[in-house]
Formats: sequence, structure tokens, C-alpha cells
Amino acid sequence: MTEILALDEAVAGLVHDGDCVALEGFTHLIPFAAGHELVRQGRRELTLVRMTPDIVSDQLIGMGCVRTLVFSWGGNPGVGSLHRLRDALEHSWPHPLEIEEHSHAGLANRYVAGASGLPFAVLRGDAGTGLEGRSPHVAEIACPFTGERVSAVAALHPDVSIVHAQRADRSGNVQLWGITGVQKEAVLAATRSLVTVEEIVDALEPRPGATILPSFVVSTVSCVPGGTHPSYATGYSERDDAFYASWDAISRDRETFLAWMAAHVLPGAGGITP
Amino acid sequence: MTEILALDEAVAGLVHDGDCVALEGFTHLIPFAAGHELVRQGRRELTLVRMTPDIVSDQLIGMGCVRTLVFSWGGNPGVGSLHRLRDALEHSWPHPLEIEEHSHAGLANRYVAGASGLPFAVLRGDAGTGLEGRSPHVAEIACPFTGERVSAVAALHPDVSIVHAQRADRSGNVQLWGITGVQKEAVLAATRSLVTVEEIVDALEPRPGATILPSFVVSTVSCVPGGTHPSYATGYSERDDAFYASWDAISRDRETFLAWMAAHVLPGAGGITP
Amino acid sequence: MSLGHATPAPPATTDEIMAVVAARELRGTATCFVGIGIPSTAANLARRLYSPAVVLVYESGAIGAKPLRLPLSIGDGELADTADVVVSVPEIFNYWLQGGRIDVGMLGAAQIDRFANLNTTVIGDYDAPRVRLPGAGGAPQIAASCGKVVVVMAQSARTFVGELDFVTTVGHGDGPGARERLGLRGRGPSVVVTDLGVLRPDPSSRELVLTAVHPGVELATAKDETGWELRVARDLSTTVPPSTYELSALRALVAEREPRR
Amino acid sequence: MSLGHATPAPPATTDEIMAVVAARELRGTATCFVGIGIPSTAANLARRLYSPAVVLVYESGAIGAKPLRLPLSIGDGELADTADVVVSVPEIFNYWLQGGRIDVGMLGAAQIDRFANLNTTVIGDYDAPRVRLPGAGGAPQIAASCGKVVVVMAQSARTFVGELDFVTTVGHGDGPGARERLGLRGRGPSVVVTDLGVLRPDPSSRELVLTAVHPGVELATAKDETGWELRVARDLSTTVPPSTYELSALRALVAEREPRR
Repeated sequence: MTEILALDEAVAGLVHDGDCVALEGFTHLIPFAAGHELVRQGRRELTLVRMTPDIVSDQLIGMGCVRTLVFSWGGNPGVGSLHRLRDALEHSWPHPLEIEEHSHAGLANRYVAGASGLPFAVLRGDAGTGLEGRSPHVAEIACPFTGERVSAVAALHPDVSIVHAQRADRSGNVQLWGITGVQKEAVLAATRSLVTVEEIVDALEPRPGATILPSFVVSTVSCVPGGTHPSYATGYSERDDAFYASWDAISRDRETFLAWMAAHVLPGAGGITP
Repeated sequence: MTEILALDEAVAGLVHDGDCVALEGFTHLIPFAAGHELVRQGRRELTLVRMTPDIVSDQLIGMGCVRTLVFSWGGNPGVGSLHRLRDALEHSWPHPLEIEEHSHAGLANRYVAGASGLPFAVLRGDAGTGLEGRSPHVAEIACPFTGERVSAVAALHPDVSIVHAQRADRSGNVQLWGITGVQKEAVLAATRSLVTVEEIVDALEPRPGATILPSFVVSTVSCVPGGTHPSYATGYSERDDAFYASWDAISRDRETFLAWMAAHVLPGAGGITP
Repeated sequence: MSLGHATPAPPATTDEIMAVVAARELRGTATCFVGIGIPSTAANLARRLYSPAVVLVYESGAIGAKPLRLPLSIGDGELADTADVVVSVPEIFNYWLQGGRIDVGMLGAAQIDRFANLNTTVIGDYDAPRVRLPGAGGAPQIAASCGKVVVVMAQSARTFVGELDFVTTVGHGDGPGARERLGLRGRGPSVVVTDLGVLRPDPSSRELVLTAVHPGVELATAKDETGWELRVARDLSTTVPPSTYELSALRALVAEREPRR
Repeated sequence: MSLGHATPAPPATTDEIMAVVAARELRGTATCFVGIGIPSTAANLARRLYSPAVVLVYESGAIGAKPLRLPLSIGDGELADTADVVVSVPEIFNYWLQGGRIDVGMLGAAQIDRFANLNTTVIGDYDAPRVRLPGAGGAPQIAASCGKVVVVMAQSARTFVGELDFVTTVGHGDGPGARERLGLRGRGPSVVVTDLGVLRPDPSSRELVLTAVHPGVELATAKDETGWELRVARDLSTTVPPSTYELSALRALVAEREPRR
């Protein structure tokens, strides 16, 4: 049921201007190559959903692909700010960016509700914080048994969820391990899904701690070795901490950022490895 | 934080008359030995929670340990009825049995709510069925975003949850694999927990598909090799299908049942292997 | 010398006919949520004969099980050992079944009514049962969330009743619009396979209509063994009998169910 | 010949004092939910010095992480590789944090007020931010559900403010009873460790009170660097300076954070 396609064909077929696109990967297995393909194909007006927007989100925002960002923590982990995200929010460059902001627990449970075929999920939310009332997708709800007030969050159903995994087999069953984040829920909540993988194998040998996405829930697999750099794929690569640190200087200035994208991401560029 | 005790000490310390006791294990890893210890210690007035009451539940009910059974499917899988359960419900023998009945999804989500520190969980429940309105722990609830009516189930918090696992290490970290059922949720939802294991090892080597219960959520571990017979422990034993079949005749008649329990379970008995 | 004819295999039993006819209903199915008993036999037969790629999902959490031997229980080790992945029981119900990912659910029952509602809970009064049955298990959600439902059960005046003693599982409720009113998202029972024939819900009234009888079964028998005024299709057909191929595959499958070493 | 004295190690930096003092607060802690930065340094130092059995829990899902090198991010591979178990992000928040199983949460912030409410969202107006900060992440639920919270942050008139630009995380709200009214089940911030000293909430008013200053820090400085009328404990003490043992352990831990081969 899964198509195995080259990355450019996969993105062209699955993602359209104006779509709600989830890119997930919690520090580990971030789908950088797919994000760069979105930039190359000039996607516009995207609603980008990502719990932890980091460099790939900074790049998509700085290149003007994103109209709305749905997120719960946006930064360069251990380094500092995302300058393109800040420039968009503080100075509307390259254009105004709308945001819908949650706590991690709130956004994770929006995916859970979507994956569960429920209209909403319940959690102990953000009572008393400034987040209350800022999202139309968060409401208070009373327990029918105790009367206690807790939070309800609306199901999230991305048009497309994009994740990176270590392996897929030839029929499209996907295997990922290490920090598995919210990827399973993101894929199950979405209408369509793209999984980029380090390699395609004949058979998925069982791995401790592995999550399996059966092919019947995966629309498309693309084999993109190293497609998560500068993030990492446990068992295949290590996190390029130096690149994360260097991004601060690259992204701080608009021209430097645009030059870097032209040199490393845009069509004809040499690829992102610095 | 976990105590490692002999089974009789563990049960004596953790389970008291009148407690709400969950015994979980979905066909696989059913904690038979611990159930038999409850019988030997003459526990009374228990609220027994078990999604799939089978032979061990039949034994506890027939020996008069149980006042209330909370369950979602009660039978001898692939064989037929539970005659002690039926005798209790149809003829109040050895005494009347109260039941609280759910669908699998409903009871599983009561454990999920308990494990999640929430007062309730939401699911697409039993609309239009005769189960509606029979449990005080199920109610209708409206989605605050769409208005859609779904079901809410109240959190379940057993006083004690008892499960069987393949292994624990000496500090009480528990590892189980194969069909892992609802055991994690049952342990996390409970005030106290007892895990019987096939063996205690120096270190838990990682296993594909394994669930880990860290020692800080496990009250007590008891080493009871074969403690799941006639159920099974993947990697250690196979299901004794023949015993499940033979139980039909053993349990059909009250005297035959009592004689079998005296011969195989009660103090001084030779143990359950027929 | 003569071209000796192979001695014909013994004729199909009623259980075998039910299993084969139910298996035929799974042609082209991508994902099937399987209960134990004849539904499991039929689903595994379908995987061998008609839909080698069908993903069998069991409520014990086994997704993509490919048992070599028929399981006795839905938690049989064989299911986990041969599955693509085994998930927890809460996950199989919340993410996989309720998530709306399963095409077909297969169910049996002790009682069924004209709208294919099912009873697996009790015979007699709930609070003073004549016969206490196992209860709901996964059935209410399987019937609610699967794309469609195939029911397999023996047909008699005791099982095909005018009124259920207990509604464990909603089929088509009280008729047109009932599932929509109850918020049940799957299409509900699309066929009921019995030891006498095949019934399908009328598209408009949702009432079960006898559309086929098995070879050798009299229409009168099917009517006598139904506890309501049985509707019969104008183009009532006779079931194509199990082929030698189907029967031998089924018997091989069942033969593999022997006690473990 | 003489018994030569070892040359003394360089004195502790303010970051080192914060890490050591915060680590001391974790004595006897069974489970700790750890954010990145100085909280992570302090938690890992505590595991080496005071609480070898402490279970470090990271929001990336790593439970029982025992990193040999300090992680740069909460999703560092080292955390998963050394953990007792790695669970999904929904599970870590729902079953483990919200489930009320974590004794201590460690948080930093860009702004704090007199009731230890925290801002990590924005400086200036939310809709026209002067400085946009990362946002909430796990902080609101860490502060809501952990048994208590240890806050570690530098103290200045810019960070210790009379009014937060945004309330990302509730500490003690507007004072007595606030947490109960909001349904927050943990006890909230029990201590704030800064580069100048240590503050603890008054048991009755819940307002932060300066209970200790670090060696060489003037009380006046602590008052000047606080954007509200700072309350001072009658028995204001001076922090016991980091011992050679504590400092060398901390410096060894930090030294292990070098780029990967």
C-alpha cells in the first residue's frame, strides 16, 4: 500500500501550497532533507506543525514557506534563539507569521486525539498561564464523575505528516528506534504520510525499543541516507552539535542566511553538509 | 525502592480483605501463582478487576474470595464458559457476586485514565448497547469543539495490581515482552503493585518489544518460576491448552472443583501441575 | 489398467461451509480485525487463498499476525511471534481500531436480530441470567469502527431471535439512520454467514434478507430456523459449494492445530 | 623537605556555584525531571555526589538516563543510550509526569516574579514581542505535577521582575491557595537558586524570601538585582562554598562535554 519514491517526487505528490504539514522528530530523526525539498519546491502558505521547531523550521520560515506555525517550544537546543523565527515574529520578515502555541503536553495530546479517531483529548493543561485562551483548540472541560475541571485539546489532523526513520522494508513497513518522540501519533493522525529512511532493507530485524509503522498507514517512503543531518539517526549517525552551534551566526543576519540557503539547499546547491 | 519477597510474604503484605485487586495478563503472563496465594491466604470481599477473567478468576470466585468482579470478557478462551463464574451469577454460589461490566475499550481506558493521573478518559464507547447506564463509571460527554457526544470512563485506581513478567533485575526493574496487554497501565494506575517473575537477573538485556516497569513504580517483586501456568511466558513456557480444555470438566461440578482446589492449590497441596 | 479416480474427499461439514463462505467475503480486504473461533479460521483461510497481503489484527495487540497454526485464543503466542508488531491493548483499541484503520471486522454471537444487532452477554434476564455468556470484549467497538462487519454464526430459532435478551453490539440498530444517530462510523454488518445460508441487510430498510442458501438446504428450513418473518431475496441463489481447493486448504489449516510438543 | 601544599584550584564561577547549590537541593531525591542547561548539569552532579540512585527523567522520553557526558539537548543520543527505558513523548507527559510519579522538577526561566511564576515565552507584548523566547515546552506541566520544583536562574533586575511579561508557568500564582484553586497537584517551587543566593517561598504568604547569599555577595546587591521589594530571612545565612570535592566533580562532568569523535 506504500509507494516508494524519490524524495522530490514524493514531496511533489504529497504536499501542496496551503497544506497543514507536520514535521516531527524530537531532536532525534528530524526530517531535514524533506524540509529542504519543501524549500526547493517553493511551497507557500503552509501551516507547519512541529512540537520543537528548530533549524529546519527556521529555514522554512526564513524562506517564506510558512504562514502559520503550530508549536510548543521553538529554539536552537543548548545554543539559543531561532533568529529567522524571531525575525518573522519581531519584524514580520520575510512576511508576517501567525503562531498557535501550546505546551508540549497540549500539542502531543492533540496528535494523540487525532491518532485515536477522537474529536478531543483530555489533560491537566495550562491552568493559570498566559497560554489559556490563546488557542481555539484548547478548552476547559468538567469531569462528569468528580466535577474537576481539566483541559480538552482538539484533535489535530495534518494533511501530511513527514518523519525520518532508520529503516523500511520493501513493502513500506517502517522501523525507528532510540528517541521515538511523537512520530507514531503524527503519522496516525495525518491524512497522508511521508517517511524518509536511512536505508530500505529486505526484512526488518527486530530491535529493542523500536516503533513499527505498518505499511498500511504509510503513504510514501523515500530512501534518503543522512536525510536527518544535522540531527541524527541512532545507529547511523551522531548529532552534528557543531553545526547547531554554527547556525546561530548563519541565521542571525538575513543576507548570510539567504546566501547559505542558496549555497546549500536551493536547486543547484551542493547539499547541506558544510 | 522495590522489595524482593517470597510470594506468601508479598501477598500478605500487599493485599487485604476488601481491597480492589487487579490481576492482569491478556491470555499471556496471567499471574496464576499469585491468584492461588490469594486463595491460600483466604482473602475475602475482594473487588477483582480483570479485563479477561478466565481460570484464575473462576478459581477465586469459586473459593469465595470475590465480592465484586469488574471485567469486560469472561470465558475460557476457545473452550467455553467459566462454570464457577456462571454458578455465582446464575445461582449465587458460593455467595452472590456483584459485577461491573465494560467493553474491552472501556475498561482499558479506565486503566489509562488512572495511569495518567486524570479523573477520566474519553473513547467511542458503547452507544446504543445494553451496557449503557449499567456502570456508574461510564458517562456521556460532549466535545467542547464539535459538540459530538462520546463516552467518558472514570479513572480506575486499584489498591493493588498484580502481574507476571519474564524478568526483573535485583533493584526491581521489570521486563516483559510478547503480548504485553494492559499490564503497564494496571501497575501505573494502582496504589501498590506486585510483579511475579520467571527469574531475577543481574542485568536486563534489552529485548525487542519489551515493556519496562522501572523499580520506582514496582512495590514488590517475587520470583515465581512457572507462576503463570497454565498461561505462558514467552521465552520460558508455552500455553497449556490441554489444561484449559480440562478445566471445563473440573469446574463444571462444585464438588469436583473443590476437590481439585484442595488437591492442587490449598495449603499442603501438591501444586497446580496436574 | 485404469486411470483410477482419486477417492473424493468427504463432503464439507456445516462449519467448513461457514468458514469457506466467510473467507470468500474477505476477498480484497486489506486489514481485518479477527475474533477467535470460526472468524479466525475464515480470516486465516482468506489470507492463504484470496488475500495473501491481508493484515490480520487481533485484540491482544498483534498486528499483521501470520499464524502457521490456528490460535486457540486471541492471545496465543503464535500470533505475537508472527506479527509485524505487537502493541498494548489500550493502543490496539485507541489508535488502531477506534482510529478507523481496519476495513473488516469478523464477529460471532449467541443471538442476532433482524437488524444484525448481536448478543454475547446473557440469555434471560441480565440480573437473573438463565445463561451467562462471556460479555462484550471488543465487539461493540469492532462493530462501531471497522469499515464493515462480517458476522459468522449458526442459524436456529434459538440464535436468530425476534428480540435480543441483551444488545451487546449494535449492528443496524432499529433500522435506517440508527448508526448515524449513534455516531457509529463504520458501515456495520454487511453480511451474515450461517450454516444454512447467507443474509445481507436490505440497503434501504437495513433488515437482513436471505440472499443464498447452502447446497441441500431447503428455504423452508432457513425460515423455520429464524425467529422472525424472514425476508428472502427475489433472486435467492444457492451457495457455490466449497471447491476441492478451498476444502483441502481449510482442512490443512485446521490439521495444523495440534497440541504443542 | 617539606609537605608541599597542592596548588588550590581556581575559585568557583557563579555558574559553578549555582550548579553545586542546586545539586545539593536534590539530596535524597528519587526521581527528577530535568530540563537542559544548568538544571541538567546540577541533576547529573547530584547523581554523582549525593543521590547515585536518582532516576533522571527527560521530556524526550528517557527514563533513568545516566549520561557520561552532559547532553547539549534533551534529545541527546547519550540520554537514550544510557536510559533504563525510552518511552514516547505523549507517554512521558501523560503516564509519567502527569501521573504524579516525579519528585522534583528542575526549571530555568528568563523572568521570575515574587511568587516564583516563570516566563519563558516573550519579553514585551505577546503580539509585538521585543524578544521572542522559546515558549512553554514541558515547563507548565513540570511545575504542575512534580512533587516540588527547583528553579535555577541568574538574578538581575531584568530577570527578577515585579510583573512578568507573560506567565508561561505557574509557581505560586498570586499567593496562598492559588495552586489549589488552579488544581495544580505538586507543591510548586520550593527553592530558587541564583548566582547571588538562595530564595525560598514563605510558608504562609508564598512570596520568595532570600534565605542565603553566596560567599562575597552583598545583601544590597541581591536587593538591587531584584525588581520588587525583596524580603530577607531574619536568619539570612551565607552559602557554604563549593568544596574541592564538589568543584572537581563538577569540572570533571563539564570537561566530558567535548565534541564527538
